[in-house]
Amino acid sequence: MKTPLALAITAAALALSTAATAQEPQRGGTIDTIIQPEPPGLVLGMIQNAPTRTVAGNIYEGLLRYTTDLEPMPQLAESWEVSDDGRTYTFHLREDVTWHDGEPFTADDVVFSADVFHRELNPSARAVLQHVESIEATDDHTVVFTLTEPFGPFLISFEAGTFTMVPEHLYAGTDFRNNEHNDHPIGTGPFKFANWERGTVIELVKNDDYYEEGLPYLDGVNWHVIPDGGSRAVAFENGTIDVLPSGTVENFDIPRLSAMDNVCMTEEGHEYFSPFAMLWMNNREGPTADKRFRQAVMYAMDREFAKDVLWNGLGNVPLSAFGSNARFQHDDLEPYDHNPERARELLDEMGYDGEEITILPLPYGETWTRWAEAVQQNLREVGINVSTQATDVGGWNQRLGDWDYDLAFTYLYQYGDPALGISRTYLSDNIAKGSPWNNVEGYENERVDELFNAAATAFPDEEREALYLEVQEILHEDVPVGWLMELGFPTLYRCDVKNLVTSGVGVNDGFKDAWLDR
Amino acid sequence: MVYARLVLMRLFKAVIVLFLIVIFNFLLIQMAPGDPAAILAGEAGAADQEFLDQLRERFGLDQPMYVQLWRYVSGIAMLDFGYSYRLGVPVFDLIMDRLPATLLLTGTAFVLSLVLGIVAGSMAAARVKKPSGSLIMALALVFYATPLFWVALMSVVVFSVYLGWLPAYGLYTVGAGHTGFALVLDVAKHLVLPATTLALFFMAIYTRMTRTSMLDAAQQDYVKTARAKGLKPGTIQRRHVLRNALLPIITLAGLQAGQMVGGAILTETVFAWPGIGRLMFEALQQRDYNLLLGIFFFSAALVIVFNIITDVVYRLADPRIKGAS
Amino acid sequence: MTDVTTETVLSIRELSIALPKGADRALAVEGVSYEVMRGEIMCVVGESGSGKSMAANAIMGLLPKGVNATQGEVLFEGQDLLALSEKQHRTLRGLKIGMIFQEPMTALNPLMRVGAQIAEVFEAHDQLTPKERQARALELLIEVGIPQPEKAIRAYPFELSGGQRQRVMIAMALALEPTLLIADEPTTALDVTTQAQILALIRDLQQRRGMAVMFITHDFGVVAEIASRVCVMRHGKIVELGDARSVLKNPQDAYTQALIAAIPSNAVPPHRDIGQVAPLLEIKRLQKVFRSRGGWFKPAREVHALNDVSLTLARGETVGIVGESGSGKSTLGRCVVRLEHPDSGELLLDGVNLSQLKGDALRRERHRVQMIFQDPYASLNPRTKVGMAIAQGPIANGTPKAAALKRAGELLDMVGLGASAVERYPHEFSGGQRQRIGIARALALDPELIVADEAVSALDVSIQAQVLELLEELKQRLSLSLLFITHDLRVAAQLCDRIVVMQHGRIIEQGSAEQIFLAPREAYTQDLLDAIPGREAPVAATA
Amino acid sequence: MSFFARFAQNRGALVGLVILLLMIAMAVLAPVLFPESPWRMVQRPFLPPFSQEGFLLGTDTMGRNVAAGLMHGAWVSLLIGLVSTCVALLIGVPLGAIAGYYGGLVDDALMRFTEFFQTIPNFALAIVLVAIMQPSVTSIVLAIAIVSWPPVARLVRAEFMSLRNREYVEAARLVGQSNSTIILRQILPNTLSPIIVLASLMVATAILLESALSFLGLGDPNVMSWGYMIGAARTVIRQAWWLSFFPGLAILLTVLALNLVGEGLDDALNPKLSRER
Repeated sequence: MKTPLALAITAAALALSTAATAQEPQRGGTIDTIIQPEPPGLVLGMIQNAPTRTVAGNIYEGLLRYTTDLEPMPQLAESWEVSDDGRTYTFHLREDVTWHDGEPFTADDVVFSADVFHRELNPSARAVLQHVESIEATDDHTVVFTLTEPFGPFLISFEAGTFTMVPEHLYAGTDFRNNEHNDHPIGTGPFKFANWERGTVIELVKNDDYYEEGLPYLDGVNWHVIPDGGSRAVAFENGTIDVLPSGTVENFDIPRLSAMDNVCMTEEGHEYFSPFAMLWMNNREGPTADKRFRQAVMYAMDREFAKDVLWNGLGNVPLSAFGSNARFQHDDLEPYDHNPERARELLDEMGYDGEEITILPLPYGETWTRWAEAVQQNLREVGINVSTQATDVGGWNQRLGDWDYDLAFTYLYQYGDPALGISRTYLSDNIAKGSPWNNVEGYENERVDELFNAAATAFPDEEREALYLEVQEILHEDVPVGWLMELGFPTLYRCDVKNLVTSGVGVNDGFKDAWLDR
Repeated sequence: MVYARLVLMRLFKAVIVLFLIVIFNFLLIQMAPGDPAAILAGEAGAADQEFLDQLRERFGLDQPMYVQLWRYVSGIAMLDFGYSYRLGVPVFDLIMDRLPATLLLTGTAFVLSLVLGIVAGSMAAARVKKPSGSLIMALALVFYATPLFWVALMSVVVFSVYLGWLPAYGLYTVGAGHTGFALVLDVAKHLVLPATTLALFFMAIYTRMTRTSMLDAAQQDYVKTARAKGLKPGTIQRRHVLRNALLPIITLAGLQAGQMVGGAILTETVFAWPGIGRLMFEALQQRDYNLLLGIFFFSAALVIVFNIITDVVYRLADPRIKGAS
Repeated sequence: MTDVTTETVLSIRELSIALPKGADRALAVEGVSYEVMRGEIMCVVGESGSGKSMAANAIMGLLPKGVNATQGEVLFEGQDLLALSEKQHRTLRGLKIGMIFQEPMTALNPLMRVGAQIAEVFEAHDQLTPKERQARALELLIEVGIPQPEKAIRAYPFELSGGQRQRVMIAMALALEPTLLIADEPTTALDVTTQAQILALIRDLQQRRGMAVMFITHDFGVVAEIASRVCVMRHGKIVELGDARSVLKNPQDAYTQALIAAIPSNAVPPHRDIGQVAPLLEIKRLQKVFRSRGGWFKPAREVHALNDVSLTLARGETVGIVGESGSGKSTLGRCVVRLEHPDSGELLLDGVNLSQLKGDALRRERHRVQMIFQDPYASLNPRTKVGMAIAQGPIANGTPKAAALKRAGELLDMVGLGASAVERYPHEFSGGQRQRIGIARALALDPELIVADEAVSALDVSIQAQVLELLEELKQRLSLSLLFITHDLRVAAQLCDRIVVMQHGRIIEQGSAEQIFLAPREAYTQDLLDAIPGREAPVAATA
Repeated sequence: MSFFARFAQNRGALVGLVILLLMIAMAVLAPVLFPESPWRMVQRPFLPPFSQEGFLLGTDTMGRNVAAGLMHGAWVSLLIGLVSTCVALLIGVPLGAIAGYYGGLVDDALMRFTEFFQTIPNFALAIVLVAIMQPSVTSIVLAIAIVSWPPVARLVRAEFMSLRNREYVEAARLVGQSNSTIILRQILPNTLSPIIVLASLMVATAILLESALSFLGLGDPNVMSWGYMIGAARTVIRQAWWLSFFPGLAILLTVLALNLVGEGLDDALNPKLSRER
């Protein structure tokens, strides 16, 4: 079911693409946009949080980019080859690339970045690198990755945020975290770091020596820091802000802002992350340890209501553990519809005695709080005795890390491949205290482990698909976690900002192609 | 000389108080659930044990609490506030970065509220039991009773969105490249809404206090003496009533001035004012202990500085204190 | 121009002043008429609530809000002051009519230098240049006899003593040489010797300038001292008006007679011999020093409140402690009842040393010495019923509540209030009645010694006399031992067997009342005696 | 004049009292008029006020009845205001009484302790306390109490200092009453009026504080308070003004009423006796 708003987006996106092709890009102009929250630093790889990725993705680059369908596009690597056994990947680098300080970019930078820098600092890159046996620069502009075994999602791991290229000549042999260049990041990207007025603005300026002919069109991008959601909306309304990246205004503001004259909206540009909202359910103890209880929770929740009321009809309600932007989604499972009757039956069947359970909302803003309130009310209406525990980010982290919860909201990125973004939630060897991002629910199923592990290293894709379909069926029955929604995070912008979203990570690397029709 | 000794003595006491505050806050924050490493890991969206251990070791969180406390306190003794966990920047630099904005905001609001409050309060005192006086007091009461953040939201909606007169957020127009007088003007424009919002509540307090204090002072014998001299009412109000009525206001204002820094948290959040109030709230949510402690230290120091200033001003205003010591 | 002339300066005719609704009576002043002549001192006398100050306030246009003159006129230099606008009135104030108030401590702006406050008078009437004003202020300060006038002109009021402040007030009132000076109880808050000086000053200035003075007071002694004519007021009406000498000598009205009679007489009671009874209270070398608490950087200040004080009091004897403020007389009393802790020395009560007792030991001995306090309004807890206030002592010492309350009723009966007072609250009683309750409370524990600290000072003269009478009666009946602390030698003379004169924390002189009055050995004692207003040579009463 | 007559002389105080009683009535009647949970999503979201019967004040972002929330919220807001004030009094009154009565070193120590709490900015401390204890009614009440007791202690201390040398207190000491009896029976009853006046203002301040905490997302998620309603509505303030307007008005009126009542109490309890002597 699509709401009118969702339809409007599609229409706007269509209009955008036709308009974009029809017009000759103009040069010049600065775009004012928002970064929320203020990032802790801008050195990608050293810091992997979302705001750093968003800003620094325009300063740094990876070997590849990805389309909105998550197909790889050339970036620093102009071409690449995969061996037939799926174990050797050869990247041919562009030869005309220089760092912002004028030094040339070479294969040695790639080897340093991957083998030294990321291995030491970057946990998400480490997850990929554990499959890599060796990284060699065969000449100045060729790099060969040899894997220990085939790894399905390898080619999708080179996005700038995950696998950024950092300058060897500035970092090699230094204490990375205290490197003096951290304050003034040096990348290869279309924009250079200019200034950071903490608490106010991060200013990026055009890289005049950028290797892609004619790019970027813009003179610069200003990332404003405005801590209050309402104020951010106002800033967009009164015209000081041109672009609202996804998640920077409250969902409730979106219908109003998108209805303004000369404002366009796109849902594209987050396919790579495709955030998947879930309800952790503690599989270890309490009522939530019972499969029937977890199923009852799924039936009790009115997920379509949440989508329509809280998410403006954007995003979609998944059948099971795999979202639409992950590959290998199973589309023939019985949906967990809003069915309070069925939920009550299941609760009766298991003999739920009214034991009180708690629900931990995600402390990321109003929408999430409202969502928790709605779910709490849904659960109460089928007779589950539930109360909300408020926490801030610190408390939330600690409770999840210590498994001290019954139900808890979260959302996870899918990273374009089940082996990167999904299996981590269900693999039993991923059960470890201290992190809110692993198998927090404590689900253990040998068959699921086998299937996920086999699928990650199976080659080619057809083999992977069969394994993933089976795993989805098991998960659908067991309900280790509650699958809430694949979130729709639209980007709002003035319609005179053209060609803004050109990749699966949206504005994270999108300003290089953007131009202003003013 | 008297002042020098007074200030010296107060500073000495202040050091002790600050020392206690550091310890108190340190222990308080230790009680908070979640540590900065976990939050940083959380922000990164992915983390393994190695990553967490690296962070904890880097921040010294793997040490027992008393070691951490000792390190922190001895650092402070050398005016070393450590590094912000999240931002990786010296805490001192961060605070110094943000402090001017806070001082500008609270300073303006303070002066505004004090001046307007005293004027309104004197007017209300002079018009006691007249409709105009009651109106002033009613307004003051309404300002006092209205939640600060509500005023902030409403003023943005009205003055920035509908009327478009004033900027809604920030310290200056980013990218406008203003310098010199243009920059001053720009900042002043940005200052209007947050400063007024913050000032309204305090203005209400001063208005009420001034009125009460003036009415009290007007009852005093020396005012009768002044009238018996044949002085004009204006002169009596100014020279005899107001001057004496101001004494309790000085004390109150001194207390408020220190508290304003904390009270600015809401205003700074709504108006995206890059001050330390907002920094504090962010630091708290991110368990950025060093930063949080640093801010607490500085805001407490500000309170103390304001108290000392208040004392000195009070002594200047009231000759009796000087004579007594 | 020193003689009393017949030129009328001020003429009040049929003046009535209405009080606001809800006050205890409708009119503060009712149909009052009198005149003030050039060169005379007209004394308006009355007890509190008589309305004596109201007319003065009406003259100055300083009536409180809600209080208005409803009838009559006040003629000054040919114009009716009541008909003047505030602005017209203002031009007269300070210029033609000067005024001094009762409380020198609060009548000056604490934040302005003395010189500036005097100069303000000229400024208010647009006279002289700022520099000249300062010069005149200095001349005035010299004229009113302030010590070190060059320094005083730069001083803040708190740096001056009460008497000096009153001199400043006088300087201010006289700055523009007004035709009429109104003095509203200007000496009531001052010590006797200071009072005498200020009275002399006013009389002196009045004579030199030939002004008309309207002097408001409650004290017939003061009247006797300076008045040319007297106007006695009661409940807002004039009861007697006439030449000072004749009114004092030969009062016509009953109320005036009562007032004059109530003034403790100058007649000294005859020496009463107590006989050689063992002393009840022996005070030996008592010392008490008050220290202001110093900080780390400021030295402590010390005041010797009691310096080597020794004294004995026999059973059944009444000893008066007399002295001016700061003499240490109250500290002595408070040490005896152990509200203060003496630094050293002994306080032997029937041989038991009370001076060093502490805590529970002290609490157990407390019932032996009780106190009657000065302020009838502050000495009773407003939220405690009178009976309970009296009974709580015995209860605290173990008497059952019912018995204690019964006894309280008896005591109230004894002090003349009736046992029914037990159930009432203090605010239902007048000042004099409350002082009786205080006496009953002091008696409730059957103490061996009672200390009365200025027990009648806060009362109007007529009430004062009644309370003194009660004390005298109780003394006889219960053979009380009494330590009677007062600033008023006349009161002391009336009640006490022996009198002790204190100054600066030391005992200057002690002796029988007769001896102190008739043959003081010390100059200071003589000064005190001389300063008593309206004093004629004391006469030994013939027993 | 009776207490109420003096109180009623202040017309503002009467108005305040009426408003306050109205608010209390709202709180008490909430479970009767709206027996269902105020969290229940009963209608379509963003129903404007006065547009549909049964939803006089409209519905909120989630389709919950604003009127129900407002009435249930009255209970919570008043309760938090009242309880936190009581807790603050429980801390402040004894501390102030002991400091003021005994003076000297005890006073010094207690006052340094009080100053210490006043040196840490109030609101910041409240935020930290709630964040540390994690938001709940208990933690909010405690945090508000902890930041608001120092003025109580100071007031009580000042009162005790001025009363401890009153003659009736000295008289009580002279007849042998113990210190605790003197503190409780003689002095405390006479400090009650200013304490009551201060307390009425503190309830108002506590309600404001609670709403500010809720605004920052530090409210108790299980109870519907006015502060919560405004906090939840601020993101939609532009499209649904009524969501923050009504609870905002409720806070304003309550705080206003408490202040007016406070002034009235001040007039009634502390008649200006300065001219009497």
